[in-house]
This record gives sequence, structure tokens and C-alpha cells, in this order.
Amino acid sequence: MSTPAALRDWLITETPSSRRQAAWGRRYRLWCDFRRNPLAIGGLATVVLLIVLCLAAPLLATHDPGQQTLTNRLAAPSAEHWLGTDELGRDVYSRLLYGGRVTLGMVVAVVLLVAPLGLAVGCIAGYFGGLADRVLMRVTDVFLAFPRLILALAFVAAIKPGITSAIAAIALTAWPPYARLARAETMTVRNTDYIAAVRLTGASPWRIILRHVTPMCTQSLIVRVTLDMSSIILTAASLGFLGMGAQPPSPEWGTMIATARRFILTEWWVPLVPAIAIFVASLAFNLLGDGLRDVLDPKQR
Amino acid sequence: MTAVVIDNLSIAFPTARGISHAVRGVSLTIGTEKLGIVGESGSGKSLTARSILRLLPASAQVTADRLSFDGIDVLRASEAEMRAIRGKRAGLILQDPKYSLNPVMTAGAQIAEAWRTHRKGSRRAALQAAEHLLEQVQIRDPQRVAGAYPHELSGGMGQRVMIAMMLAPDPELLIADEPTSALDATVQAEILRLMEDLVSRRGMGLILISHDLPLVSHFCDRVAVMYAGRVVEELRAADLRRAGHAYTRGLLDCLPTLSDPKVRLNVMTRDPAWLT
Amino acid sequence: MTSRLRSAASVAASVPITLFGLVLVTFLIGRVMPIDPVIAIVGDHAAPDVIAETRAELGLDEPLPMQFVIYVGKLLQGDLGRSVMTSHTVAHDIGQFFPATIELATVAIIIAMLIGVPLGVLAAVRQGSFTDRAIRVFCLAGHSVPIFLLAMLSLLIFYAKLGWAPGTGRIDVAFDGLIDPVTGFLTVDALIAGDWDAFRDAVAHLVQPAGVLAYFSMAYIARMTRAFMLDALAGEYVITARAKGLSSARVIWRHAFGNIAVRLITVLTLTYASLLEGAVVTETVFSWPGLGQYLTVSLLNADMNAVLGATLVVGMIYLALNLMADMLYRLLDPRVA
Amino acid sequence: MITVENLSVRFGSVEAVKGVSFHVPKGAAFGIVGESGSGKSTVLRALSGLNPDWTGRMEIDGTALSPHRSKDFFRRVQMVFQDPYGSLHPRQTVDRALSEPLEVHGIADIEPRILRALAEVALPPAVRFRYPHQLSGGQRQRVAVARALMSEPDVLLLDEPTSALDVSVQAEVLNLLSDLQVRRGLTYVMVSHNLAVVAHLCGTVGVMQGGVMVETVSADDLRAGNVMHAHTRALRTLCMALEEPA
Amino acid sequence: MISRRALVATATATAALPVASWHAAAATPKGVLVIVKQIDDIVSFDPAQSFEFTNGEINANCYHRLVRPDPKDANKVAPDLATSWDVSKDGLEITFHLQEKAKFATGKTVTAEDAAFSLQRAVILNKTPAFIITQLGFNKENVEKLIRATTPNTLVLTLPQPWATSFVLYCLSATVGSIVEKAVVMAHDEKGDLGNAWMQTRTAGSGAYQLTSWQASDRVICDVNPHSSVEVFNKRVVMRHVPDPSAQMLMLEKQDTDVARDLTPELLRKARANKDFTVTSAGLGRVIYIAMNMATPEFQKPAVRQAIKWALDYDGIATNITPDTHVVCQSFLPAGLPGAVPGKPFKRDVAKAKALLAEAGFANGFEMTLDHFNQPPYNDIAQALQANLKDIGIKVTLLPGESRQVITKTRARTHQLALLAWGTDYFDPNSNTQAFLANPDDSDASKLKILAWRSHFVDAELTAMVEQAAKELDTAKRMAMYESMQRAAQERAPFAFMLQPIASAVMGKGVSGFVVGAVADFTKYSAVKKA
Repeated sequence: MSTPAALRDWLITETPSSRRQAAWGRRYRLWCDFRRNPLAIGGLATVVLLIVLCLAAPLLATHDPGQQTLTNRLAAPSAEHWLGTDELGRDVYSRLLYGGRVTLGMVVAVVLLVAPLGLAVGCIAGYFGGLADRVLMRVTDVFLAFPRLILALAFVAAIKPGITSAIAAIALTAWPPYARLARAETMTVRNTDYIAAVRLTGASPWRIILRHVTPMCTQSLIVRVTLDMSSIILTAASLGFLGMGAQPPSPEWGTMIATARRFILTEWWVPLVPAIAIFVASLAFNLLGDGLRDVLDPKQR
Repeated sequence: MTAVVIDNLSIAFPTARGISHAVRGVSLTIGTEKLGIVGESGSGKSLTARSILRLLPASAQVTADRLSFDGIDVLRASEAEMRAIRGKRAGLILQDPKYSLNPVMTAGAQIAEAWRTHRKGSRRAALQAAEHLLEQVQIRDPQRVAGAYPHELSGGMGQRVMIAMMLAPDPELLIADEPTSALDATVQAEILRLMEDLVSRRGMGLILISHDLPLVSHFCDRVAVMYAGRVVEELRAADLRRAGHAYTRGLLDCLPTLSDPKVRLNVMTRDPAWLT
Repeated sequence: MTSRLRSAASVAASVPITLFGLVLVTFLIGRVMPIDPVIAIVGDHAAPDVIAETRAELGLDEPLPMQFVIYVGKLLQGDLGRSVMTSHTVAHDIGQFFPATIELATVAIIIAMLIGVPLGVLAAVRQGSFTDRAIRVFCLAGHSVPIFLLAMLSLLIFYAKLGWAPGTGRIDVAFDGLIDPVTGFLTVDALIAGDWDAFRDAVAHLVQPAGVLAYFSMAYIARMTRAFMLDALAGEYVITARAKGLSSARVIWRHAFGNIAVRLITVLTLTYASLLEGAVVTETVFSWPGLGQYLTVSLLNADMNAVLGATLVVGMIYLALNLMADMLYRLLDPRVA
Repeated sequence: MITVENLSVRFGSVEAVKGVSFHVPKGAAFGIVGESGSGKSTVLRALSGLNPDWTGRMEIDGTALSPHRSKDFFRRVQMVFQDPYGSLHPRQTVDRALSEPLEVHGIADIEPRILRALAEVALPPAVRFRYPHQLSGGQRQRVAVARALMSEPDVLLLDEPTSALDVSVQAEVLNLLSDLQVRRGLTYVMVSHNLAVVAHLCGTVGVMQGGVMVETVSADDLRAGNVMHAHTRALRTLCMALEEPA
Repeated sequence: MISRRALVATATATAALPVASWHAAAATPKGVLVIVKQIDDIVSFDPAQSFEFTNGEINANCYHRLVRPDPKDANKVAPDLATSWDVSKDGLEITFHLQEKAKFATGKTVTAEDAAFSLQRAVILNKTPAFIITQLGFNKENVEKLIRATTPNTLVLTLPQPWATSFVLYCLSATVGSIVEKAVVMAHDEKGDLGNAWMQTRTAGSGAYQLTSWQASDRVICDVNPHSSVEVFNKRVVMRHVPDPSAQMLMLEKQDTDVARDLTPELLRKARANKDFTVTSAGLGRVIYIAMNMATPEFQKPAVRQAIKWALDYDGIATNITPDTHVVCQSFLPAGLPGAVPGKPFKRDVAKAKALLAEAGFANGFEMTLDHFNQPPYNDIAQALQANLKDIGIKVTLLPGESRQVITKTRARTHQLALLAWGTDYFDPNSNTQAFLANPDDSDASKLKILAWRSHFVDAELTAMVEQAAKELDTAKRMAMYESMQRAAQERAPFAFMLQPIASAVMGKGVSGFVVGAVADFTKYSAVKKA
């Protein structure tokens, strides 16, 4: 265990001696598969880098992201302001770093809300079938049939614009596909012999769902979540575009572009910088998700 | 006289933990005869047979001193040359018609497609030929079957369609990869008898791949027994009782039988020396 | 066949329930919006007696459940009410705005399909190769940019710099008001009027916003096509087809693709539905007077009749498309019993 | 031990099992043989409680079975499935699979029981933390048997337990099953399409065709050819013909 | 269908419309004036109902009124349909003498009968803008007696109570005073709505243009009134809805539009740098201000209100955030309106503001919320205000909202600070003065619930003075009263007036004569020429 080689042997051994070793061995093998996809590795590296940059924002930022200098607005990149200044003379580079915290934080929050909800609804509907399925799926249908952005907009407007309501709004519109996915997975899993075997041990339906069905759904869900992260960023940006996203002075990437897009013909670098950030983050999440799918969910590819 | 010559064929696949050798140094020569290739799952019998038509997965690494079909070097032939062999000169029948027939095309259309690809006839002629072929595989109402989708056919019916399709261009060699293992015992016998009959009547060669040694011996002239990627023994089907290799004998001995009840079955002890 | 129809009918039967849920949720949203709908109608400067009069006119002084009952009652008679923003009936507005969106989404889905599907097939055939990766990155790139930015970049490049595409709007000023709105689809109306120049102009105006939407949705289509194709190419019947000596083009398109076509219809239908509802931002940038814009503006003005009506229509179209995909699946795929 | 009377099972408009009756004494092995679609697996699933839509009467140890089974039933009656690839949860180690029945039934000392179970089915302790995909087909089926034995049942339902295995492995599993029966005094109901396999393990064989049990015959009579029904005779003839190499 | 097409064809007859497709079109079609603008504010074209900026401008081009604001001198009204008028000594009776040249689009001459009907109709319909006339004392019952045509071209208006004549005339110059063609309107009367439903999407006036079609959030097309005596250079005006300012700029550069109306400060700067373009601008009759709700205990202290007024960086915001689009304005009467007092008494003085706060007992500051519209420039201004107030110790939490959401909130009087905008309803100082200062009843049952009421600003002296000023017959004296009220407001009112928006329009290459003004009336499409 002390050397990398020993660790590797410990991980890939065909005869693990504990559950923990078996689980880590499985993860390591997945990692080995994942590692062979350069695009996915690129995506992962970028995501990790972004997270590190955002966590280290206070160390890396050159300015207070909220500090206004009205006399120096929309300045071009310079030694003082590496990426220029925005419409209120704030340092774009520093705002970008802090904005990543908000944006990525929103993404994480949405995912943490959506995935368990969708999983629960889908698994319950799929496993029990019958009335529970019909009721839950009708509710899912209502939310699916709702124009998504409108639902989010209405929700935000009904509460008040801001990060929390944007998160809630995006979550509100994002869960139905997860429920559908989890339901579909559950329906296939439910009829397998291994679930039949568990049923024959006399286990309760809840135990079966929780311990045996959900693990089969989580993998495709993880993939879907990773691929969705970019949509979440983009939805947040669209909300920002329509004035309903994170609100100024909060430096959220989507809101940054949304407020700066009016300078696209004049001070084009102001909207371009957060746009590149969003592009890079989205692409990284997408590539990561694609790579994860190849590994975790070979049948979907 | 068509001859398939396989000399020192090896097939390997790259995996996460190095190269896995599926077939190692197999040599076989097949003429106009009925050859059975027998072995347990993973013994490489299927890969060996498919390599003749170069129908292996893209990741397979194939090497051979010689792999030829009627003098054509299969390893170096162009895709067009291979297409001239596939179907036209050698047919392939797979295990389960549920998967090996295209589920969204009618049986008739699939047979007609095979016929047209190699005979260049009109659509109508092809469909007529298809119905005629279905008659040849002893289907009583060929018109209904021709219009049916694979999932509407029973397993035996589907396998007959498969045979008809492969016979359409009148090939010289038929490779049957476990053609009956998905079928019930009664149907299995019918299909094998049908194949044997067609092959003999048309003077074709047959390669029958199976895990069922007694079964193969009933329908083939010669049997090659494979174990872990190698041919461990080649013998005439009639000589099976006198098989020399312990593996071959083991396969026969471990079967429960109706005629000879035992309290405990014989269990094969695998000699590591078989692998070398 | 009858069992197929019966199961399809049971799916169809669920639609009214879903629609009712849709109406209820929309209605509630409308009521919790912190915007006084009366202000949207009479403005901020109106006198108190005008405000009170309008409030009564709108039935807003009734209790909430009563308002809902009244609304549903009118709805069942096909009365969507009147939009306060446009002074027209909501039905009239939808008739005016929706064709623009449909036209846009339809062209977009056609472009996305014509490019995305072959790319997906190519990626699957060349799985793991450079081509596969290049296609992946190309498609994902379109899905990684906020669509308003994609739209503005497109305007900047293809309209302002290169001059390849006309600007915003549905048609050139020169044709404004010349085409009688028969169907509401400008291209069709231009053809009905026999005005080829107007037709060409309308098509030219469509290409750019539709292209942007198409690029945005292409990633999903290409990705699903690739996944389905990989699935299909791994099928035993593909080996059968190759063993028959078919050309690889025929194996790929007739056999493998033939098997995924029906599943792809579902993907395309859902993408189409999302385009119908999701074109708000593109419509804003391209000044496209579509339903997305109508919905957004109405929502932010608390024009609840318009919001309810348009949401209902979008929801209905969504459900109808879903239903259609389902039916097509049941009718076209011989495997579904 | 097991009595089935006039059991019928419908799937929608199709009657898959039409009034099947049989009786299995305690400690005996009863085989059901038939071709695909004959309804043999359906009988087993109805008996196991996996399919609640049946009519007729079923008793185990004198107790009539209802469509909904008690926890105690699942402790006493266990099943081994045809395909060991499908019957083990792909994301769970052998250890998890074996401890699950113990946890469900609240049985203590999980650790020694698992080790004992592995030993009983002749699996080395090293496989305990492997995933199903790291095991061979034979090993998997042994794990499946071990899992079925964890709750110490009286009755084992075997659904084509060897048909997905190579013949050499089949012999090993069949030997294991007969050893276990002797050692534990288990009652077996086994379903198979292979007459020789069924006759090997079971003293009595029921032959099914088209949802009907056309004949119940002892293994000895079957071997001797003392059969009444034409379908039994046809199956027997085919089996005999293929046993002898050409 | 054919006939409509033919009509359009003749209307644009100067040259057959170029059947050019997009790539061939180097410029907008000849004889067609193309304007890009956000036009989703249009609700109705009926002058008795219309109260939005865009309809106001189009109405001004389609209708005559008795009198109009004078673009040259804000302190005068100019003749329009009425060439002259006589006022009785007591100021209670005004007799208007109408011109005879004005002709409706139907070809009929405009009569005093039409004019009287139009004003009566506005009062009877009692839609939003009706208060401009009804505040003079007209109502459904008396209006037919008090406004009447005595000859085909003489209209006599009797006031129910004495009002300053200038006030009355300014009120009549509003959009609501537009003269519609009685016969046409009444032909479309439905259930006694005086043609309101029909008129929402049409015009029936005697202006230079008439409305041809309106598609909400898409376009408005006006064609020339063939019977108008006004000389017109462009037979057709097309106003297109282009919500995105950058797109407007691109269209201007590509010569796909003649005039762009909603350019941002940055784009205006770019436009000024382009010698092909002509930028025209004028201060609007609007004011952006901060409302301090006096329900909040802190704001009941005058020193706190003054401290906020001294804390704001008026010039910094105007020159940096809103260059070209707003100027500093510290009075409720923005420049260009009659009675407006120039001058900027306040400037950013952090020390003074802090001292005032300390004086009020808030040396350590306090926390407040600020509601504002979540669109530019309000969100930028709000952020700057947040920074300004932080400097004097007031911690502000921004509460952005859709405009009507913020308005709903301020009407419910639940805001603390709110950044708002107010536009004058008619071209008379009374409009804004009354809105900001008059609050005769601060209860929830009040009949006058405008700005003073919404911020609980109760000042009996000013409330009385507002009414006095509206009745003062001596114009000079009247204007002096407004001046003193503006000074008082700066001292006492819970409003910090900050900015006056500037309307700008950019004319593309070869376009001239487009004018914007404090009120929509000053924009005359007929005067626009294209090279």
C-alpha cells in the first residue's frame, strides 16, 4: 500500500479481501476504462481546474469583485485589469473567479435537488406500477408539458429574482426527465431475475427499491446529471438574459453575459470573457459526461 | 473443389489488462465435407469459423500463416473481394433467429435482398425466388412467412428463414454457428436434418459449430474439438468413442443419460497441460 | 393491431388529465405572481375608479376557486379570453404568433436532422476514431454556448460581416403587408400569393435563426443517433447482413439505421417539442414574433389570459407530439405488440 | 410437502397453465419437463410467489398458499434461476448477495454463515468479495445456490439450473444439488427441457405440453420406456437417439 | 384580398416596390420610412384608451387635436385643429375656431361636431387617460352640455369650475384630445362601446398618416392619409419591433432601417463616431427618482432624507453609466416641461451626508432595501446607488423586479427605498406636481393614490398649493408657484430626483428630419426625408 505499484496491485487484485477493497477495485477499473478516453480526461481536468480556480478565488483575485470605479468602466484588458472592467468599472477577472463559485454552486445545488427527487419519483412509479405510477407520471407529464423557461420565469417572478429562486426554478423544471429515466430503468430492472431473487428473500418493497433498484439507476443518472450540468449553466444564463437569474451585483457568469451583451458591438471583450468561461465549463461537463457514459452506461453510449 | 485452409490462426483482443488470446495457433483444412467444431463456451470455435468470412469484431487482432478461401487470401483481400465470398460463396447461420434476423424487415424481404445482391434480378423475381426458397426449407405456407416479421415466427421457422436466406445465392460452403441451441429438442432435430439434407443434395461444404458433442457427431463427417483457443483433437465422427484426448472423453462422460443412470456424474478434471 | 390501438387509446386518455393539471398549475402561478394584472391593463397612472372598474370586469374580485371554475368553464367552450396586452382574443394572438414559431422550429428541426443524423451515424461507424471525436466536439460546442450568444454571433458574422444572411424579422420591409396572412406561415402564404420573391425572402430570413436553433439541438440528435447506431451495429442481424455480402452502405443504412429509425422519430419529436417552447431567446434576438416572445411578454405583464392560453397550447402541442411519437412507435415498429 | 391442485395461470387472454396438479413428498425431487412455452416455468413462478395471478390450490407442508406470501414462506422456500448471469445483482459482491437474506430475516452471525455457505457449495473463500462478472458461469450458479440456502429453506425450486452452463460445469452443479439434497433433506421441484437432466436428479417427472401436465411418471419408468403419452414418448426417443454418438 | 393588395400598391406608388430580395437590397425601399424600436408597449390605438409612448407617437401622426404643445416654446400651446380660441373673462368658457382644411382619411372635412364628440367620447368611455379631461370636472352627465359644437367650425367648451386656461389647454393637447371621425367610429359601435373595440386596432383621424396594420410585437404599418394637406416625403412608415439594441445597430449599419430608436449609450457613442449617421436627441418628460417610504421610521426624519440626497453621485452616474441617455435632473419637472426650474442644488458630499445622518441619530447607519426595475440602466444605477449609500453607512439590499412588479409593490406601499421613473401625463406642470406633492388623504380609502400617497408623504401646505396653482389664471404667477413648490420638494419631499432620460434616435445614411422631443407629439414622420 505504500508504493503506487502496491496500491495498484491492491486495487486490481482478483481476490479482494473486504467489501471496501472490492468497491475501490471496481472504481479503479472504471477509472482505467475512463482514462483511455482523452476527451473525457480533458473534460475532467478542466472541471477540476475550474473548481480549484473558483475555490481559490480569494487568493487569485486581484480586486474586490464588487469594487466599482465608475470613471473606469468598460476598460480594455490591461496590466491593471487583466480582463478589463465591466459596466460599473469592476474587475472582470476577479468577478469571473468569484462568479464561478456562484455558477458552479448553482449547478451543484440544482443537481442535489433534482437527482434525488427524480430518482425517488421514478423508482417508486416504476417499481410499484399501477395507481402510484399513473399519478406520479401524470404529475411528471404536467411539468414536462409546461414550457420550461416559462415555468422557471413564472416561478422566479412569483418569488423574487435571485440565486435561490433561480436554483429552485431550474430544479423545478429539470426533475421530470430524471423521473422518466429512473422509471424506465426501474421498469427493466424490476423484471430481472436478480430482483426476483431479492423478492424471494422476503425483503420489503422499500428495501428492494432503496438497496437494489436505485443502485442500478444511479449510474445512468450520474451520466445524465453530468450532461445536464451544462444545460443548467445555460438555463441559468437564459434566466439571466431575461433578467430573472442571479441578480447584480452577484457575479454569476450567465448574468455577467446577460448584462454585458449590450456591449457586444462595442466593448466585445466584456461579454466574451464570461461567455468563454461558460463555453469551457459546459464543454468540459459535456465531455466528462460523455466519457462517464462510455464507462458507466455502456449500453447507452 | 472449394477448400478453406487455416494455418496457425491466432486471434487476440486488447483488454484493459493486456492482450487476451482467444484463438491460438489453430490449423484446419475444410473441403466439401461436413466438419463439426466442438468446444465449450470461450473455446474460440465461433471466432475461428467467422474468421473465414472476416466477420470478426473490429478490435480483433488476427494473424495466420495462411487463411484462404478457395485460394483467396482472406487476410489480405479487399472488402469488395470479401463481399464476393460472403453470402455468394459461403453462408453463415447464427444461433438465434430472434437476434440474427433484422427485426424490422419481413422474412421475404430479407431473403429477396440476399438473392438480389448476388443475382441482380428484379424485385418481383427476387420475391418469387424467396418464396421458392422458403418452400425448399419445407415451409408449408411460404407466402405468409415471406410477409411475416421475424418476431411473428417461431424459433424453428426463423431458423428456416435464415437457412433459406443463406442458400439464396447458392453458396459452396455453409457455416452454422450453434444453429439449434436456442431451439427445442424436437425442432432441433428437424432443422439439423433439413440442413444435412440440403447440404448433401447441393454438394456444399458445412461447418457446424456446437457445444454438443454427441449431437455434432450425428450430423458431421469429421469433428474438431477445441479447448481454450486450440484444436486439441481432430477425428472422424464415427471414431468419437475412441477419442484419444482426455478432454474429449471427459465431455462425453460428464453427460447425464437416460440409458445409463448414475448416482453421481463424472466430473472432468482439467489438466493444465491441455493449455500448452 | 387492435391491442396496439387500444394501448394507444389509453395513452390518449391520459392527455385530458395532464391538461387539467397544466391549467391548474398555470392558473396558480398566475395568481401568485406579485404583479397586479389591473396595472398591466390600465397602467400606473390610472384613476382609482378606473382600476376598481377594471378589476370587477376581470372577475378578480371573485374568490380564487370561483375564478378557476369560471376560467375552466370558459375554456371548455373554447374561450381563451382576451389578452390585455394586444387587445385581441388570446385565440387570435396564438393564431398569429404560433405559426411563426412553428415555421421556425420546423425548419430548425429539418436542418438539425439533415446534419445531426448523418453525423451521428458517421460517428458510430467510426467509433473511437478522430472523426468520432471531432464530431462529438463540434456538436457539443453548439450545445455549450448560451443560445443568445450563438444567435448574436451568427448575426454579427453572417449578417453584418459576411452579408450572407438577411437581418432580423420574418421578411424584408419591402414585402411587409404585401402577403395576405392565409395560414400565418409566411413561406406558405407567399407561395399561395404566388410571390416568388417574397417566398425567397421569407426563406432567407428563416435560415439564420433556424440554423442557430438547429446547431443548438444538433448535439442531442447526433448523440442519440450515435448511441442508437452503436447499439444497432452490435446487433447479430448486422453480422447476418454482412454475411450476406451486402455493401457496408447498405448494412449501415438499410439494416442498422432501419432499426433505429423509429426510435429516432421519438428523439426528433421531443426535440421538436422543446424547440416550440424553447425558442424564446432566439426569437428575442432575431425579433421573431413567435409564441415564446408572446408568452414571456405576457407573463411579465401578468397578462394571465394570454399566459394561460399560450401555455395550454404549448402543452397541448407537446402532449400531442408525445402522443404522436408514441403512436408512430406503436404503428411503425413491427416489434411492438 | 408440496401439493398443487388444479393450478391455472393466465397472462391476459392467454391461459399459460391449465389445471396442473402434482404432489411432492418431503425430501423428494420432482421434475417438470417440457418444451419452451409448455408452461413449466410458469408453474414454478406461481409456486414461488413471483406471480400472484393464479387460481387453484397450492399447499406447502399442509398450509394453503395465498397470492401474497409471508416472510416466513420466503425463508422456507427458495429458488435458483436459470441464468446465473441474470440472477445475481451486477453491482453487488458475492458477500452482499449472501448477506442480504440474513439481513432481511434478521439472522445473526453473518460472517461465519457466509463462509460456511461458500464452503458448502465448494467455492474458495477468495470469491467472497468478487463481483458476478469476475466469476465463471459455474461459480455464479454456485453462488446462486448458496444464496438460496442462506435462510436454510426446506424447499428449493430449480428453474433450469444448468441449461446455461457448459456440460462439464453442468455435471458439477448437478452433483452439488444431489449432495445438498441428501445432506439437508431438501425437497426439490426442478424445471428443465432436458429429459436426461431431470431424470438424473428427480425420482418423479411430470411432462408438460401446452400448459397441461400430460403425464406424471417415475424416472425408472421413463428410462424403461413405460410411458403413456405420445409427447413423453417423442421426447424420450429423441433423447435416447442423441445420447449415442454416431 | 386583391383589393387590399391594390390599395397598398397605390399607397406606395412613387416607385414600384423593388422586388429585391435581401441580398440585393442595399437600402430600405424608396418612399418607405423604416423605424426599428421596441414596440411591445402598444396596447390600443384608440386615443381615448391609448396611454403608452409608442401609440402616443403614432397617434400624434394620425390625429389632429384642438391644440398641441409648441415644440419651440414649452411655455406655450400651439394651434392645431383650432386656429385660434377666445377665453371668457372668468376663464370658464373657451371658444375654439377650427380650420377647414383638415380632412379625415375618408375624405370628409373635420367638423366641430367631430371634435366635440371625440372629447365627450373620452369622458364617457372613462378609460385610463380620461382623467386628464375629467379632472377638470367633466363627467358622463355634464359633458354633452358643456362641450358642444355651435357651428360646423366652432366648438365651445364650458368649464364646470374655474381652472387656469393654460392648464386646460395643455390638458386638451394630450393624446386623449385627439379628434376622431364620428361617423366612422359610431358605425362600429358595439353594445354602446362607442367603437372602442374596433378602434383599438385602427385609426380614424385627420393626421398625415393612418394606421394600415398592427401586429403585436412585430410591426406597425402606417400609410399616408391621401386627403391630408401635409406634404409627405414617405408614403409609408413601417415600425418594426426589434427588441435587441445591438440588432438595431446592425440593421442601421446594413441600411436595413432608416431610424433606430433604442440604442444603448455605448451604441450611441459608436453611432456618433460614424459620419454617415445622424444622432438626434431631446430630454423626455420623465424623471428617475428614489422614493423613500415614510412608513419607514428612518425616513420620517428630514435629515435622513436630506442625507440620502447628498450621498448620491449624480454626475458620476449620469456621465459614466448613462452618458447620452440621461442627464442629471434634481426637480420633479424635467427640463423642457413648462415651469421647469433649472439648477442642481445637490451634489455628492459624503461628509455632509454623514453629518446629516449623525444629526438624525444614525451615526452608524442602518439597513434598507431598494426595489428597482431589473433592466438597464436601472440595475446599473441601483448598483451604483448601493455603493454610494454604503459610503455613508447605509447598507442597501437590492430587490430587483420586473417593472410592473415593482410598481405593484410601491402601490401597496410596502417598499422602503425604490428606484422609480415617472413620466408626465400631459404637458402641464400640474401633472407631475400633483403626482409628487398632493396627498389630501393618506388613508387606504384615498381617491388620489399617486406618488405622494404611495410614500406616505403628507404635506397639507403643498397639497393646497397644488390646487391653487392649477386654478391660477395669471400664468406668470402660476409658474412662480411651481418654482417655489419645486424648491420645497427638494427640501422636504421623500424623493431624491436624479436623472432625466434623453430620447435619442439615430438616422441612417441619407436620412434627415427625424426629431424626438419631450413628448411624443414632436416626432413628425411627414418631415423625414431620405436621400
